[in-house]
Amino acid sequence: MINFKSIILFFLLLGFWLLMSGHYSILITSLGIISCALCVYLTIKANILDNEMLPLYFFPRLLQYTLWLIKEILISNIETAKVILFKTEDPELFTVKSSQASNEGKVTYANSITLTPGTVTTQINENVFEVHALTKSFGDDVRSSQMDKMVSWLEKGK
Amino acid sequence: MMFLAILFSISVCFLLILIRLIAGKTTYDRILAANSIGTIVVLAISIHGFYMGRPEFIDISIVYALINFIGTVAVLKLFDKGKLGDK
Amino acid sequence: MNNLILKVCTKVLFTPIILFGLYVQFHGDFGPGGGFQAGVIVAAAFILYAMVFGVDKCKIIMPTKLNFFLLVLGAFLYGFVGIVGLILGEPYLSYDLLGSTKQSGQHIGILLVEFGVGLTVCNVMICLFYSFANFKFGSNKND
Amino acid sequence: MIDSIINYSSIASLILGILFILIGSIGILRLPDVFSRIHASGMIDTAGTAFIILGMCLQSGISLITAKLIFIGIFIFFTSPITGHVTANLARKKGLKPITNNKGKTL
Repeated sequence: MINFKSIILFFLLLGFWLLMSGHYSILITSLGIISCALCVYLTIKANILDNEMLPLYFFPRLLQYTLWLIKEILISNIETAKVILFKTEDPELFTVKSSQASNEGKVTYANSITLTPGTVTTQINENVFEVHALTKSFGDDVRSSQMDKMVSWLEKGK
Repeated sequence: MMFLAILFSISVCFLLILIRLIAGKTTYDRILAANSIGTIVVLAISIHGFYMGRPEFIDISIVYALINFIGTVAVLKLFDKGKLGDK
Repeated sequence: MNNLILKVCTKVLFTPIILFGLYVQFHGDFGPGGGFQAGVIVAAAFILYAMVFGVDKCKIIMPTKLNFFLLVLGAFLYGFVGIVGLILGEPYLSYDLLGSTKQSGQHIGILLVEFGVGLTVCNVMICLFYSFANFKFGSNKND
Repeated sequence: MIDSIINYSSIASLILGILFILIGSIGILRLPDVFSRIHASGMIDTAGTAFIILGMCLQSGISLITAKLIFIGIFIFFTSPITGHVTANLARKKGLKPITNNKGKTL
């Protein structure tokens, strides 16, 4: 079943191959095209080619979200370093609600929480996340639900 | 010379985490420490490639990162279910 | 494991890992890599899939019969490329006559032999995982 | 001129990365329980990795090596939260209580 998504996946994989390869002879490039086709075939056969695997509607806003996430990661890294070196930790465990509708949105939100040091998602139950934070200020950052709004923006574009 | 100094400092961090791996109270501490050591080794392999003047060896560190991830998932699953098979 | 994040991320990682394995496979003569490593990487993708979604789901992509067939095919390919040299009047496993020039013959021969090795290693790994997947570690009491 | 600026910024970036990794390993040693140590481990995986890879990218210039280094960075950024979350999740599921001082709602 060849649809729009599988063609996009094929070209993404081909770009990855050409970026990694560095040898652009006819033999190696044709082997690369065959390899990409094999990968797309295996993906279709495994029945995992859906929105969760390749959320195409994230792509237009993905770059801006990544830059924002890198800024957040840098800030919270410095905060965590301060806590480790100078202050005493004050851990807390609490729950937050996520407003994303789809699984890929929820996973993006949970991974973003875990990726910023200082906060870790420990459990997921439908749309309630249990979060462990190193200090109270990290917890307040998550509770202010700025990241939740950013992920919802990434998902819906509003 | 600079890369040698960096390799030396990375090995100091390695030893610090190794203490946690040996002393860790629970199993999860040990798994976490092993995962962190894996990440550090990935960086050390690529820096060693630069130090030897053959940066092509970065492919090996990609493989190491991959095996580190899959190994951690496998060990966690083993502690969860007691076997690797059914979900 | 019944974990949402692990399931979604395995879906994302499955295809790139296989492509990276094939990249290592076909670039074995330019840098570090080759059949053994590539086979292990491709098998790692299947093992990750089997661990997260269950062995039964993995057997849909790689059925046991296909697994055995590819395992034998890889070993056969390795031996066959060697015997072609023997038939053409050269020593065993010499690839000079496979291509038009000596160099291209060497290139094609090495690619074919490495492909056979990779196929065999990958399928032996998957076969071992299928055999050991339901082996229970630790105590036999609970479930 | 440009060369020496790139060289010095690469050295600075590498040293910053080593510093973050060192703080992270001190955190893994010092913090009291698994859930807190995951934060320190996350520091190694994000800031330490990012700065060291940035330093090596500046060192190698625009080439295939840079593409591969960026790919390692993306891979570690993608897998680090998964292992962190799965470790924390399993520890919670097996009934490990984190050291906290609040009486908030938990799952």
